[in-house]
Amino acid sequence: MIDPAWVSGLAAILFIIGLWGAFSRKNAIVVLMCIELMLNAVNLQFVAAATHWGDVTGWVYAVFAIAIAAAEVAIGLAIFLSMYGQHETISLDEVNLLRN
Amino acid sequence: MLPAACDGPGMNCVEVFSTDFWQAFAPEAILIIGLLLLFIIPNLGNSKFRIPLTKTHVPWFFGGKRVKATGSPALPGMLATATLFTALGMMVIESIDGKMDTTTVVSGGIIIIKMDNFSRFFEILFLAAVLLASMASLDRIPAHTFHGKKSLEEMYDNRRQADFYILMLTTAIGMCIVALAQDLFVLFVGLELASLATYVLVGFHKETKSGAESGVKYFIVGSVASGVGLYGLSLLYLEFGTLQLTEIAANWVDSSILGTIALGLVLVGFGFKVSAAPFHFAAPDAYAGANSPVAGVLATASKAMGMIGLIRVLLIIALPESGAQESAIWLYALGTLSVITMTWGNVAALGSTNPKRMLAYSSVAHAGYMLAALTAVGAWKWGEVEAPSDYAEAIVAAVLFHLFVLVAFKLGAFLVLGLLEMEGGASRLSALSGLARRDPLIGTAMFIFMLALAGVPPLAGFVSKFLVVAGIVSNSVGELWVTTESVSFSDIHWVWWLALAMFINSAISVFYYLRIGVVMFLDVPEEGRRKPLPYGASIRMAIWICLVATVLLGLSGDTLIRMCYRAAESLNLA
Amino acid sequence: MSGSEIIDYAILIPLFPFLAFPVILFLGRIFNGTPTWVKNVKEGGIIALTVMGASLIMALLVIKEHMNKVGAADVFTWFESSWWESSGEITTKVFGFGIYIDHLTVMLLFVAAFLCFLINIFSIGYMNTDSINDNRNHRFYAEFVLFCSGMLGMVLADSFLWLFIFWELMGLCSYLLIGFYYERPSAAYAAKKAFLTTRVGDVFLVIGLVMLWNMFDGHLDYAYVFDPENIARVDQGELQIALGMMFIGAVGKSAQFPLHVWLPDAMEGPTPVSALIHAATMVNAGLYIVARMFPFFMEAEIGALSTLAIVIAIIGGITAVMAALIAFVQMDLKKVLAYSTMSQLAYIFTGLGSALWLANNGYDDIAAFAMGASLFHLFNHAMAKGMLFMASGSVIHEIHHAHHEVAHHGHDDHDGDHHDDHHDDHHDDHFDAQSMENMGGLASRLPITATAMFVGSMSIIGIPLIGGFWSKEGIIASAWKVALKEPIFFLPATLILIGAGMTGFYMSRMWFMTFAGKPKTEVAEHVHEQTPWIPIPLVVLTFMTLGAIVFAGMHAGHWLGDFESGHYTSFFDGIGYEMSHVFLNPDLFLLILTYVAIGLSLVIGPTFAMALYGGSLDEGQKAKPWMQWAINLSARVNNKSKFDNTAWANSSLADSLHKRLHFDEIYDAAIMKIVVGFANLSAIFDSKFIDGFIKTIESTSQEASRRLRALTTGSARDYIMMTALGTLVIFLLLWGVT
Amino acid sequence: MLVGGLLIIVAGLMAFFPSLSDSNDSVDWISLPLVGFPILVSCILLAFASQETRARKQVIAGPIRLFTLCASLIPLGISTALFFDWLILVNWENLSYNQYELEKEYVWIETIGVSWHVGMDGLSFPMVWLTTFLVPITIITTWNEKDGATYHPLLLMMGGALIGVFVALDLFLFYVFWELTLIPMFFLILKWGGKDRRYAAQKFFIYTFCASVIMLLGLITLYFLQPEGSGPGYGTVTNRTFDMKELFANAAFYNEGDKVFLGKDMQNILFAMLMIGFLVKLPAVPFHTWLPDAHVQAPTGGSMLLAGVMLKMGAYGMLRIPIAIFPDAVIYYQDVIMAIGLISLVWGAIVCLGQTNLKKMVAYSSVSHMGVILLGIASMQPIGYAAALFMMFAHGIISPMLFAVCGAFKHHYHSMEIGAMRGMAKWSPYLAVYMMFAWMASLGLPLLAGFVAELMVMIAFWPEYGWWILLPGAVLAITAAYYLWSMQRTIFEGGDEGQPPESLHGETPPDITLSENIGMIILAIFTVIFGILPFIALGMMDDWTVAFFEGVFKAGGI
Repeated sequence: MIDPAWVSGLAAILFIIGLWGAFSRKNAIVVLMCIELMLNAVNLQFVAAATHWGDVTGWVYAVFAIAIAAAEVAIGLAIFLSMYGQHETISLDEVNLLRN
Repeated sequence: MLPAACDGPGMNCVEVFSTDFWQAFAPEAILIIGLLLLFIIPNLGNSKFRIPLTKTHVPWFFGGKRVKATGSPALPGMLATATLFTALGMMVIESIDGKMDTTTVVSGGIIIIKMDNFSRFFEILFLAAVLLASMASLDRIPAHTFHGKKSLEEMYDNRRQADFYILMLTTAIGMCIVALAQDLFVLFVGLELASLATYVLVGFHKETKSGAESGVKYFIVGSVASGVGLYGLSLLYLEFGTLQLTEIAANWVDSSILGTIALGLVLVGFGFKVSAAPFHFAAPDAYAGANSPVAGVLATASKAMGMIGLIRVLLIIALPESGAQESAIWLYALGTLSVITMTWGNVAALGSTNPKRMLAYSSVAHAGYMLAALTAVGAWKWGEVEAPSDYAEAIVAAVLFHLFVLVAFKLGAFLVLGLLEMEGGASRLSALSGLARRDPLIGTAMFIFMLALAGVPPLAGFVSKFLVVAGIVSNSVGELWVTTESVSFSDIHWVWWLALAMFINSAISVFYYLRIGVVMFLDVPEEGRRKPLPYGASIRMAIWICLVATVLLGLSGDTLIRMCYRAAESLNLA
Repeated sequence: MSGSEIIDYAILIPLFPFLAFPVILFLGRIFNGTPTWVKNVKEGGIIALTVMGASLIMALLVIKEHMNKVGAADVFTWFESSWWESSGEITTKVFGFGIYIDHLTVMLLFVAAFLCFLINIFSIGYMNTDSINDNRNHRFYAEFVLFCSGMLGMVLADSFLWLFIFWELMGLCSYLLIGFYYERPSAAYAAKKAFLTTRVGDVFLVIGLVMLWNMFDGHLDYAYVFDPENIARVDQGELQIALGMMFIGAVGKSAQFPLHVWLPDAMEGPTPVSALIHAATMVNAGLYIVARMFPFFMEAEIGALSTLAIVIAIIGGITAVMAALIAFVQMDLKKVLAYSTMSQLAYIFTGLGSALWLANNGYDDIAAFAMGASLFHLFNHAMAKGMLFMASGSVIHEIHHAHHEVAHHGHDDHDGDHHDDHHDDHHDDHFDAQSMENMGGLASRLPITATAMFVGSMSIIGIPLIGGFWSKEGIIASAWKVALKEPIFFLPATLILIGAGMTGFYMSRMWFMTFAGKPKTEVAEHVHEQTPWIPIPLVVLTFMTLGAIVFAGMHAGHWLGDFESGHYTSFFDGIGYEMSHVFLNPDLFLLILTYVAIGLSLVIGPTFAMALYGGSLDEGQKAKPWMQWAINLSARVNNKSKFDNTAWANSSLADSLHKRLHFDEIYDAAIMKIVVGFANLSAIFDSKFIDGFIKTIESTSQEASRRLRALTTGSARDYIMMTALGTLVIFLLLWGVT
Repeated sequence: MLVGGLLIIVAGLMAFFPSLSDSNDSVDWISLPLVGFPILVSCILLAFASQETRARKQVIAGPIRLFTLCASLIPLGISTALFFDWLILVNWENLSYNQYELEKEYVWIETIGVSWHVGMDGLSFPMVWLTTFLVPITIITTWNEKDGATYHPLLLMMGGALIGVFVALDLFLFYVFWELTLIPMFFLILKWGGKDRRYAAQKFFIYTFCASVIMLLGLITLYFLQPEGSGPGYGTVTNRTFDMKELFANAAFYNEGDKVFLGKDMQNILFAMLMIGFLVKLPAVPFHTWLPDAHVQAPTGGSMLLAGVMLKMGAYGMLRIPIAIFPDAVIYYQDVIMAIGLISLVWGAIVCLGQTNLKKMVAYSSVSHMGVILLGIASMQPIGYAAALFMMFAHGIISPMLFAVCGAFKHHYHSMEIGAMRGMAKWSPYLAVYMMFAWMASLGLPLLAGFVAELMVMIAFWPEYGWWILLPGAVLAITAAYYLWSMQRTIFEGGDEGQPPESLHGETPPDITLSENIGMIILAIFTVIFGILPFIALGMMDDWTVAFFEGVFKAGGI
C-alpha cells in the first residue's frame, strides 16, 4: 500500500499546479480545468487522510467533493457559454469591461 | 454515545430524521418544500405520460400546456416570497423571546447541525435579506401576463421567473446550512450550495455584456477561493482526523504547523466571501454587473455567511484555551488584513463614480471593520481577565449586530439603486442626480441609508459601529483597573489602534457617502430621467421596511442587541 | 446712610439722558419731517434740552449738598464672580456700580452738566438752522444726550471700572458724532481714526485696571483702593506700572503726544460736538483719571511713584509746545482751537504731574496747591474752550449763511440768468466756511461772538485777572517748584513756560485774523447774527469766564486740591490773599517767574500776532468799545512793524508744521503698510496653507483612490493572482508569529 | 404615507422602550417639550412638505412657516418660564457640583448602559435658553427665505437637536445629538447656500465628523476604563455606564491620592482625544478653516444658528466632559490651551483685517472670540470659567445679529464685498444702524453683552500669564480696527449721492424688510439688556463655576 504521505504530496503538487494555472492561463476553459485540478487535489488529500486515520468519513467527504466539483463544472460551463454569447471570446483578459 | 453538548437544561440531542428533528428543523424544511414546489407548480400542465410500449397515456400533469392558474409568471415570485416569509416568521417567533431550546442533530456520533440562538440568528438574517431581495425582485424582474403585445424581452423575463426564485431559495437554504453546520465539511457544502446559486444569480443578466462578465469573474475567483478553502479543510482533516468543530477545537493546542497552514488556507476561502482585501477584487465587478437586489444579498447575507465561517474557524477552533497566556496565532495576520481591507475599501470608494461599485467598496470597508473586531478577540487573554469569554462575546455580539443592521441599510441602498435600474441603469453617479427632487421620500431614504453606512447617529449604522469599537476597546483594555495600580497608556493592548484606524476610516468614508446625498439633493436630473420614478409597489415596500429598520434599530436597538448577545453566548467560547 | 439723601438720587443725573437716547431716536424715526417735530420740538432738541435741564438741576442739588462733604452710594450690583485665592478659598468678587462724590466730582459734575446744557441750547441754534442737517437732527440729539449720559456717569462713578465703562460710552458717541456727516469721506476717516487711536490707549487702560483689580483683591472702587492701608500693602513697583498703563489710556483720550493725532481730525464733526466733546468734557476724562490717582501718590511709599509723575509731566510739556507750534500755521478756525485744546490739556497734565510728584515725595501742602491749580485750570479751560468753540461755530454758521446769500444774490445780480443747482453745489464745495482766510473784520458784524471769543482767548492766554490766568500761573509755579527739587522737571517746566508765550501768539493770531482787519472775502461782508439760540450760551459763558476771579478769590484752588477737607472762603476774604500771592509773592524766584510768564503771554506773543495779523476794520465799522482798543492797537503795531515772515513761512519747519510734524503720515504708513500688509499676508496664508493642508489631504486621497482602483484591472486572472499573493501574505504573517 | 411611516416609527419607539418609567413623579419639562417636540414637529412638517409639488410648496410655505414659528415659541416659553420659576420651582442657583435640575432618566439601551438622561444646571440652562430664543428669532429674521416650506422646519429641527446636546446627561445621548445637529445644518448649507455650497456643506460635515469620531473613541475608551458597577444606568452586559452623573461622581476616584486609578499619561491622552472633537467644533486655530467656508456659503438662518449656538457646543462639551473628568490634565495642558486660545484670538483677528468679504470677516471674528473661551479655561480661575460661559452666551446673542446683518446686506445688495459700495447709511439707515450696533457689540463696547466676558477674561488672565495680556489687548484694538474699517467702507462715505454697488445694476438699494427689522431689534435689545444687567445670566453661571471648582479642582486636590 502506498504511504498516505506520498498521496498528500501529490495532492499538494496538484494543488499548486492548479492554482498556478488558474492565474497564468487566459482561456476560461483551461482555468476551469485548473480549478478542477485543485478540487482533485482536495479529493486526494481526503482519501489520503482517511487512509491515514482509518476513518470512513474521509471517503464520504471525497465523494461529496466530487459532487461539488461536478456541479461547479456544470455551472461554470453554462456561465462561460453566456459569456461567449455576449463577448464572443473565452479569453479572460479580454473580458474586462468592468474595472476600477 | 451522545456528545457532551447534549447535557444540560434546554439542550437536547436528536437523531437525524427523527420526530424531534423535524420539529426543530421545521423552518428549514419549509424552505426545502417551497423549493420543491417551485420546481413543480409552474410546470404543472396537461402533459400525459405514455406508458412505454403501450399507447396508454396517463395524465402526468408535468409539462405540456401549462395550467393557467399555476402557470402565471407572477406565481414563482409570490411563492418564494411566501415561503421565505413563513420560514422567517417561524424562526422569529421561535427565538425572539430568547427561550429557544438548543437542538443538536447527531448521526453516528457525529454532530451535524445545531439549532441554537447563534444559528437561528443568522438564519433570520439570511432569510430577511433574501426575502427583501425577493420582494424587490417582484417588480424588478416584472412578470408579464400575455395580454396584448408580447415583446421578446417580456417573454424572456417570464420564462426566467421560476429560475430566479429557485436560485434565491437555494441560496437561502445553502446559507441556512452554513449557519447550522457543526461540522466544517457540512459548513462547506452549504457554502458551496449558496455560492453556486449566487454565481448564477450574478450572471443572471446574461443578455447584457456586463451581466455575463460579472458572472464569469465572480465564478472563477469564487471557485478558486473555495478550492483553496477546501484544500485547507482537507489539510485540517489530515491533521486532526475529523472535521467536527468541537473536536478540532479541543485538539487545537497540540496541532502542528500543518494546522496553521490549513488555517491560512481556510481563511482565504472565507476571506473571499466576506470580501476582505486582497480577495475582494471580484466583488465590485460582481456587484456592478449583477442586478441590485442580488448585489444587496451578496453584500449582506453572503458576507454574513463568510463571517460565520470566520467565527467558527477563528473563534471556536483556533483560539487558545482559556487560561493560556498567549494570544491567538492569527492575531497579526488578521489585524493586518483588517486594516488593509478597511483602508483599501474606503480609499477606493472615495473616487468611485459608479454607485454600485462604491457600495461594493464600502462593503469591503465594512468587512474590514468586522475583521478588526474579530482580531480584538484574538487578544483575549490580555490582562488576565477573569472571564475572557465575556469580552469575546461582546465583540461577537457587535459583529452580529453589525451584520444584521447591514441588511437594513446596505440592502436598502441597493434596493434604491434597483428602483433606479428599473428605468435604466444605475451605474453612474448621475443616475442619482436630483433623486430627492424627483421623489423626495426615496431620496431621503437613500440619504438615510448613506448616513447609516457612514455611522451617523442615531441610525442603526452608528450603533453597530459603536458596538464594534466598544468591543475592540473593551478587549484592549481588559480588566486593567483590577490588575494595575494605575493605568498607563502603554498598558493598553495594541488592538486599541484598530479602533482608531476604524474611526479614521469611517471618517474618510463620510466623504463618499455624503457625495451621494449632495448629488441627490443638489444636482439636476440627467436627460431621460425627468419623469417620476417607476412605481414598483413591492420594491418600495422593501425599501420602507429597510428604512424603518434602519431608524428603529438605531433609536432602540436593545432587543436586537440582546438577541446578538444570546447568539454570541450560545457559541460557548469559553 | 438713611434712604432719603440726595446722593441716592444722583444716579438720575446720567440716567435721564441715557433714557432720552432711545426716546429721541425712535420719536425722530417716527415723526421725521412732520412740522410739529421740526418747528416745535426742534427735531428732538427740546427733548434733549429738557432732559439736560433736569440733569443740571439735579446736579446742582447734589453739588450744593456735597460742596464740603464726601459722599458715596451704592446703586446696583452689576454682577458677581468668584476668585480662587492662593489660599485655596473661593471668594466672591462684586462688580458693583455706585456714586462717589468729592470735590473733584463736584467740579467736573458742574462743568459737565452746565456745559452740556449750554451747548444743547447752542446746538438748537446751530444745527436746526442748517439745511444740511435737515431730517437727521434727531440723530444728533440722541447721540448728544447719550454722550452727556456717559460724561455725567463717568464723573459720578465710584470705581475705576465704571469710569472706564462710561469712558468707552463717550468714545462711542465721539465716534458717532464725528462721523455725523457720514457721507463725507474725511468725516468717516476722522471718526474711525478717533475711535481707534483712543482705543489703543483704552487697551492699556484696561490692562491697568486688570492689574489694579488683581493687586487690590478684586476691588476697583475708590473707597477700597484709596484706603491707605491697602495702598501700603501692594507692590509699589507694580502699582506704578498699573497706573502708568492707565495713564496711557488718559493720553489717548486727552489727545496727548504721541496719541494726539485724532483730535484735529475730529473737528469734522458739527461744531457743538467739537465744543462739548473735544474741548470741554470728554477730553478732560484723561485728566480726570490722572487726578483720581492722586491718593495713590499721597499714600504710596515716598518716591515710589515719582517716575510716573515725571513721565506725566514730560508728556504734558512736549505736547504743550508741539501743539502750540502746529497751531501757529493752522488756517482752519476750529483746528487752531483743537491744537489749543491739546496744548492746554498738556498744561494740566504737567500740573498734575507736578502735583503727583509732590504728593509722592511728601510735600503734601504744595501738592494740594498744584493739584488745585491744575483742576482749576481744567475748569477754566473747559468754560473758555467751550465758549470759544461755540463762538467759532457761530462765526462758521454765519459765514456759511452769508455765503449762501451771497452766492444766490451774486448770480442774480451779475449774470441775470439762473444757474442750475449743480453749479451751486459745485460752488459750495470750494468755499471753506471754516478757513480764517475767508474771514476778517467780523468784530463789528458779530459783536457778541467777537466778545465771547475775545474773553475766551484772553482766558486761554492767561491775561492777568481773567479766567485761566489764575490757574495757569499756579501750574507754571508748581512745575518750577518741582524743578527746583527734581532737576529733570526743568524740561517740562521750561517747555510750558515757553508754551505760555506761544499760546499768546496763536490765540491772538486767531482772534485778529478773524475779527480784526478788513474782510478778506465778499462773504465776510455779509455776515450778521441771526438766531437767539446761539448768543445765549456765549453770553453766559463769557460771564463764567470773567467770573473765574470770583472762584479764585473763594480759594477754588485750595478747595479743589484737598478732596477731603478743603473749604470755601468768602470772596472778599480770599481775593486779597490771592492777589498778593500772585503778584507780590515773597518768594523771589516765584515772583520773577510770574512776571516772566505774564510777560511772555501778555506781551511777546500777542505783539508778534498783532504785527503779523492785526489791522483796523473797514471804514464806518465799529466794534464794541471793549474790543475796539485792541483792534486799534493791533493796527498800530501792524503799521509800525515791518516784520516779514515769508522766509519763515517757506521754511521746512513751517512745512512740516503744516503736515502736523508728519505724525499722521508715519502712523498711516505704519498701519497700512505693516499691519494691513501683514493681515493680508495672513489671510493668504490662512487660505493657502492652513486650509490648503486640508485640501491637500483631499486631493491626495483622491489620487490614492485612483491608483488603488487601477489595481482592479478587470481581468479575472489578476484577481486570482492577487488572491494567491494574499494567501502567501497570510502564510508569512502566521509564520511570523509561530 | 410618510406621516404614517413616522407614526409607525413613533409607535415602534414607544414599544421598544421597555421601561419608560419615571425616576420621580414630577413633569418632564425637558424630554418632550424642549427636545422631542421641535424635532418631531419639524419631521412631520418636512414629510408633509416634501410630498407637495413645487407650485403647491409656494402656497403652503406661508402657513408652514407661521406654524413653525408658533411651534418654536413653545420651547422658548417653557424655558423662559423655567427661568422665572413659573412652571415649577427650580433651584438654578446654589446647585452643588454634579447636581441637576429637572432631571429625568429613562432606560434606553439597557445592555450597554445607555439611558435617556436629561437635566440642566447653570452650565446648560443658559445655552438651552439661548437656543430656544434664537430659533424663533432666526425664523423671523429669515422669514422671506425661498422654499420656506422646508427651510423653516429645518431650523426648528436644528434647534431641537442643539437643545438635545445641552440637556444630555448621558455620553451616548450627547454624542447622538452632537452628530444629529450636523444633518439639518448640512441641508441648510446644501440647499440654500451660496455658489460653493456643495464644497462647503461637505467640508463642514466631514471636518467636524472626523474630529468627533476621535472624540467618540476617547469616550468609549473612557467608558471601559471606568470601574465596573451595577444599578440603574449601568449596562446589564458591560457593567459600565454612559451616565455622565455617575461618571462625574466616579471621577474623583481617578484622582484620589492613595490610588490613582488612571495613570497621568492615560488621563492626558483621553483628555486630548476628547478635546480634539471640541476644539474643531469651537473652532480653534488651526482647525478653523471649515468655519469661513461654511459661514460664507450658508444661508443667513444657518449662519445665525451655526455661530450662535453650534460653535458653543464645542465650549460646552469641553467644560462638561473632559475638564470635569480630568482636572489634572487641564493643569498639564494649561499652557497648551492658553497658547491655542491666544493663537485663535490673535490669528482670527489679524485674518479678519485682511478680509474683503464681509461675511468671511465676521466668520473669522467668531474664531477670534472663541479663543477668549479657551483663555478663560486656561486661566484656572472661576471668573475665567464664568467669563467663558458668559462669552458663550453673549456671543450667542451678538453673532446671530452679525450674521443677520450680513444676510440682509447680501439679500438687498447682492454683494458681500466690503469695498464694493459706499454710503449705505443713505439708503438703508436701519441696516446701517444694526450693522453699527452689531459691530460695536462684537468689538466689546461696554454696556453691551460682549464686554463683560472680555473684561472677566482679562482679569482672570493676568495673574496667570502676566504680560502675555498684551496680546489679547492688541486684539481689542485690532478688532476695533477691522470693524471700523469695514464700516467706513460700507456705511460711511459716498458723498451726497452715495455710491451703490455695481451688483445692483443701477437700482435703488432698498432698506431691510420688516421681518429682518423685528429679528434684529430683538437681538439688539437683548444685547443691551445683558450688557447692562449681566447678573441675570451670570448669577447662575457664577454659582456653577464655584460648584465646579469645589467639585472638580478642589476635590481633585489641585
